[in-house]
Amino acid sequence: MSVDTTIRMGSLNLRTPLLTGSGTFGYGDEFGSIIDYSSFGGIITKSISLKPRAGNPPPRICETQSGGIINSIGLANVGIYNFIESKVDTLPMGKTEVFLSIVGDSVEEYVEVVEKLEDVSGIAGYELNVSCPNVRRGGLDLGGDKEAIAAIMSSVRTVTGRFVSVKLTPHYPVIAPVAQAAVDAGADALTLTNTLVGMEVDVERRKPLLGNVTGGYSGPPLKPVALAKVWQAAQVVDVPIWASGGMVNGIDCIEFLLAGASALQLGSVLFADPYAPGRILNEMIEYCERHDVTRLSDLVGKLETR
Amino acid sequence: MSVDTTIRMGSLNLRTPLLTGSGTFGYGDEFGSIIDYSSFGGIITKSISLKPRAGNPPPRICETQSGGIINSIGLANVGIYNFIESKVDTLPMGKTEVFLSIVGDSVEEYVEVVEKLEDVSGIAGYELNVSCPNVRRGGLDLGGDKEAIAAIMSSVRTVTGRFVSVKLTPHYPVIAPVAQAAVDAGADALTLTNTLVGMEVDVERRKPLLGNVTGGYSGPPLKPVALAKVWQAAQVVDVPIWASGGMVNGIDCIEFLLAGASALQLGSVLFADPYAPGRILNEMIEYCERHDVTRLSDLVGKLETR
Amino acid sequence: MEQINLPIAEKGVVDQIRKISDDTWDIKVFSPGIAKSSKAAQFVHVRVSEDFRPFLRRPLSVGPCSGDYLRLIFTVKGSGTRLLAQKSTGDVIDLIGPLGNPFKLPEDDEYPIIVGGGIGVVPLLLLDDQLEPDTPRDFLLGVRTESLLPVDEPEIKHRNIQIASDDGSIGFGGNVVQLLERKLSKLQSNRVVVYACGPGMMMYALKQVCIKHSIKAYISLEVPMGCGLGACQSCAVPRSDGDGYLLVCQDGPVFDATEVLIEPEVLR
Amino acid sequence: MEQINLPIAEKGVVDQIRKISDDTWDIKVFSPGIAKSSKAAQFVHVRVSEDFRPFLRRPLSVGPCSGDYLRLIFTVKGSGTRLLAQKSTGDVIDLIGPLGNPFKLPEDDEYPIIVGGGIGVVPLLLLDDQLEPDTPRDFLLGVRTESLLPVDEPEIKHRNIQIASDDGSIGFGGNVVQLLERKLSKLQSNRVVVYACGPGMMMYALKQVCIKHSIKAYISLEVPMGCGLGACQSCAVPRSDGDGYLLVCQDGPVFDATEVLIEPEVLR
Ligand SMILES: Cc1cc2nc3c(=O)[nH]c(=O)nc-3n(C[C@H](O)[C@H](O)[C@H](O)COP(=O)(O)OP(=O)(O)OC[C@H]3O[C@@H](n4cnc5c(N)ncnc54)[C@H](O)[C@@H]3O)c2cc1C
Ligand SMILES: Cc1cc2nc3c(=O)[nH]c(=O)nc-3n(C[C@H](O)[C@H](O)[C@H](O)COP(=O)(O)OP(=O)(O)OC[C@H]3O[C@@H](n4cnc5c(N)ncnc54)[C@H](O)[C@@H]3O)c2cc1C
Ligand SMILES: Cc1cc2nc3c(=O)[nH]c(=O)nc-3n(C[C@H](O)[C@H](O)[C@H](O)COP(=O)(O)O)c2cc1C
Ligand SMILES: Cc1cc2nc3c(=O)[nH]c(=O)nc-3n(C[C@H](O)[C@H](O)[C@H](O)COP(=O)(O)O)c2cc1C
Ligand code: FES
Ligand code: FES
Repeated sequence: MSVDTTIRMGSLNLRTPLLTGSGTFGYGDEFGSIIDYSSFGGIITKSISLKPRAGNPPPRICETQSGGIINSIGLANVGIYNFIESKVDTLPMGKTEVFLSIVGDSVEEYVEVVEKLEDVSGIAGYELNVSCPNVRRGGLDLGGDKEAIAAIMSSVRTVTGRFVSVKLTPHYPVIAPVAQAAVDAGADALTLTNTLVGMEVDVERRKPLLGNVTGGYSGPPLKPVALAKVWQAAQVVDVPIWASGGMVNGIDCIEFLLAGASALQLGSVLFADPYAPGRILNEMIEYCERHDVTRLSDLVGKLETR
Repeated sequence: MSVDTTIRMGSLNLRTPLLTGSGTFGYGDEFGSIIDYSSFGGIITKSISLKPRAGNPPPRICETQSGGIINSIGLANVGIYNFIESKVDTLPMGKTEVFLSIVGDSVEEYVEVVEKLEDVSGIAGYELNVSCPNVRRGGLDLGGDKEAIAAIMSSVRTVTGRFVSVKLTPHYPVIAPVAQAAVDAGADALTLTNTLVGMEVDVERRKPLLGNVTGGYSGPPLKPVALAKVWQAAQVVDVPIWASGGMVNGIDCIEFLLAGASALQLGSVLFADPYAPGRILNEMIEYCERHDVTRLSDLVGKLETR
Repeated sequence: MEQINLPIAEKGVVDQIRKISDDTWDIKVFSPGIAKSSKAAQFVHVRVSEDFRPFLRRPLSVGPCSGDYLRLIFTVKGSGTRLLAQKSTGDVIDLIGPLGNPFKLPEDDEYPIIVGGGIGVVPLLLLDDQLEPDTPRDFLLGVRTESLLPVDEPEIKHRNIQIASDDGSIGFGGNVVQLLERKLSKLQSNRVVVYACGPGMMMYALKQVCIKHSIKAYISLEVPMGCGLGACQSCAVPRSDGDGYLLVCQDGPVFDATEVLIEPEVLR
Repeated sequence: MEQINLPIAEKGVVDQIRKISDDTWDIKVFSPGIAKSSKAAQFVHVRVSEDFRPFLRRPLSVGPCSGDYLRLIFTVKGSGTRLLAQKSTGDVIDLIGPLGNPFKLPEDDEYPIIVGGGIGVVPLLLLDDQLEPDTPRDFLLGVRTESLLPVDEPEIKHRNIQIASDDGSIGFGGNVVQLLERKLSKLQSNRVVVYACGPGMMMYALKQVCIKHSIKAYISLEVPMGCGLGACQSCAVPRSDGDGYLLVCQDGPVFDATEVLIEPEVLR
């Protein structure tokens, strides 16, 4: 049996539902020959801001007893000018679809970065990161405030016709209102979710394990939370959902498809296992064969609840 | 060396910082002779509401691949009238301090339940559960809305002089504003945190593992999140913080003390290991001996950050 | 109500472990406190991992007991039972028990029919032992196929267990509820009392049959558990009168079949 | 810049594993692709667990290589290295490497002093091999006490390593930076180039000494890593000019000591 792995979403047509999680795959070429692009539907870059950002003081990454990791990179990135000058050419366009993740401190910054990227051809779309736990902002609580998120999305919509996904934090008890707000403001998709805010302490030295004290908690412990958010959002919005959170194998990915996700971002897993995309795609295909599913996309939202 | 394990908080004087997490220890006598009350500073009952609640459809509990559990009990409880009639007498008063957890659908319900309990003598205080992920409410988003939380707390304050802690959800990117609001409204302590909202899927049957689809995610994967919330809140409020989230050993507990918690709630761990309180108390004492700490309370908030 | 012994915490010691079929194991555990006080359908809550992976204890019925020893007979389903199957002689197992309410033994004028489905036979083995030796009874056991029998040949002979297999590979060809119906057609049914434990679908069918024939049936239910002690409300099953839930660990695991709604999906 | 080989993914096979001291192990791995192309201070990113517990790979310096074999020498610190120490001959280890930039070899007129602290000696062993055999050098190694020596007697002899121990149990009594200062006082220091790797406190002291004597020092740094490939920005160390950070996996692990701010707390 051959399983159709393609996923269609509006104007997009992805070879597979697998994407990379922003920030875990750099600007797309760092993994070099170690990664097999053919398993991917696309990649998402590290979040890019208007100005370069140095990021947070080290240490910036630690593990948790619970089998996850916490990072406090702090959105270190080269900034949009350097990006256009020196990184655009290294993007793996042609090998796979390329999505750019955008982050900003204000509505205007998001718009300005997207405007600059509109001149770059070959970009499949954008992901608006409105949910990074690692930076403190002035008045705007961009990750929590649905008005701010709607403002960012609708303003970005005025400058681009490209595909845009809005990436939300899992730190809402119920995601529906903010998900709906993002869609009403013109989002083509929602990414659920970014990391949880987490922290670990070294009791011997009485110090936090991260220089920034808290950071973004990802990997397997995040999965049940992201899954709940994907399912909650899928009950209320009709745009595709991009899942992100703790997937390490094909079964995890199938769970997200059933809960309503159309695309699946692999993040932290790439650090442990850069070959994960190929392995996971095979595991999903095996599942489909075992269950007589001919198209991966047939699984989307097929969770049976009463 | 003998280590002083007592904790003083306002009017309270607890034998040890260990409490039970609401809902994991029933009304205090179910564990019978299996539990050793002498390791506890106090116990917190299952959340009690005005009217009895039947709870959610089964299955109500499942495990996660990440080593935690998810429950969707749905605040099943006997209601305040039955509680006063048949449960009050079984509370382990005398053996340990007893705190009653209260839940409601409206400000008035919280007040009414507390009022009724004011006539019961021997109660050390209350914990207001404004953060249960397992029930849907009408207009009020009690877990997310700081105005609602402040309203509940200040109204409850008008009917009781007893110690009151407000228990918050971890589903805030930053806990400070809501923590401050609860304290300003008269909270004597804050409990951080309740469970995350989580979900697991059985891909073979294409069904959620819980009858209610989503539930409260607890155990070790919750620890880094709760720890971050305790630390964030400790930076802004000056009331004691009761930690709750994933503690299974003495080192976990020391982490929470260093991050700023004064009391430590053991929840899910009691299912796996009902002897945990004694074991954990010993592990904390060993740590103190190793580090020449004479009083457990000396560790509170002693995390060194730059 | 019968006098029930309070649960205790006991470190059992594995005396012997043997494989009964491809995925079923039988551990004889030295656990005098629990072995001596357990009654049929009571269970122990077993810690399978010291490092909380998996996190929860696993409820297992107390099987046949002799003196200071009890037997745990279980099928490997997932990570918890897999760890248990790796135990060997001398290993310590952290047990809490006996938990739950036992089967109510038959009145003098009642004729007991014991009906097990697969591994659900375990509490029934202890019941079989606890009936007066001279009490006449029928003991029926259904399996999908012969190789999945959860008890061995000598035990079947000794207890005179009548087997039904879905594929006809052994005994009666058909499911055990069909076999029960056959039995009933030959008996004066108002004297019969059924004792049953098995998978959800079987319990569902069994309840219908017992209602049809107006027979009293005590069933022992298995659902996922948290505390096992009545504290957490994880183990709820719906009351058949629609008025909320009963707790398997506290109100059960034995119920009168008419008391509870049987949802095959939930019981698995 | 020197030509650096692209990293490859390789399944290494454990040829031999031996314990060097209480908590230090030496694994000889058959890994031809990486062994043949690695230069001193480059590292491999090692998968320690197939089931993601612990989650991350562990960076380990490539030790001495011979033909198709490389050596990994490591101290057991936590769960990851503990798992590695349990490997045995024939086991497969998932490696990515060689990663990072190697030490810049000394110019003809430079006199190399190699300074290792504890297990930090590993990349320096490969450096020692990669210097021309007839290049004169000093090779210093500091340990807290004799029993913690990360290399064995024959290796110390063969490489003519001069030991310093904090407690004086072996060699020079004092730390290795003090030993370095002694050496320097006898040499014409503008010809000296220091190659160092060790714990944070040692690197901190070493940098001060080298600045004081105006000596060039190449240091190899160890910080927690995510990807190891320059993609995640986890491995940042502050630039000494205050202008942001450099990445250990991509810009390092070798730095000119004046380039980076040495924060003992972060390097551990
Ligand atoms: C009162 C009682 C008595 C039981 N007696 C026996 C017995 O004697 N022999 C036997 O083989 N089995 C018995 N069971 C079922 C047994 O508890 C489960 O098969 C076992 O817990 C599965 O664990 P696992 O780690 O192998 O499976 P997993 O699939 O890894 O379990 C995942 C989770 O689901 C729970 N779970 C899954 N299936 C069941 C189930 N049917 N009942 C309760 N919890 C479940 C587990 O406890 C665990 O929390 C009994 C259950 C109950 C409630
Ligand atoms: C380029 C480089 C080369 C190294 N070469 C060697 C070597 O040859 N021999 C050797 O024994 N050690 C070496 N280390 C240090 C080694 O990587 C750590 O000791 C090891 O990762 C600790 O893992 P653990 O599971 O034992 O400890 P844990 O305490 O369980 O580790 C917890 C986490 O912290 C990280 N971590 C802790 N200490 C360090 C450290 N000093 N450097 C980097 N990450 C750390 C681990 O990677 C892990 O993510 C090197 C580090 C780097 C960066
Ligand atoms: C080191 C690291 C850096 C990250 N940087 C970003 C980022 O720049 N922008 C963003 O939107 N998400 C970022 N994330 C979040 C991931 O894209 C992903 O949403 C999250 O890690 C959860 O998925 P995972 O469990 O598969 O990693 C980062 C995650 C990690 C681990
Ligand atoms: C089965 C179960 C029932 C719970 N019921 C309640 C409840 O009624 N009220 C409440 O405030 N918290 C309830 N909780 C949350 C716990 O009190 C605790 O805050 C949470 O589980 C996190 O701590 P833990 O990881 O130590 O369990 C419940 C948790 C579990 C596992
Ligand atoms: S398992 Fe906790 S009440 Fe039954
Ligand atoms: S470890 Fe990922 S950039 Fe260095």
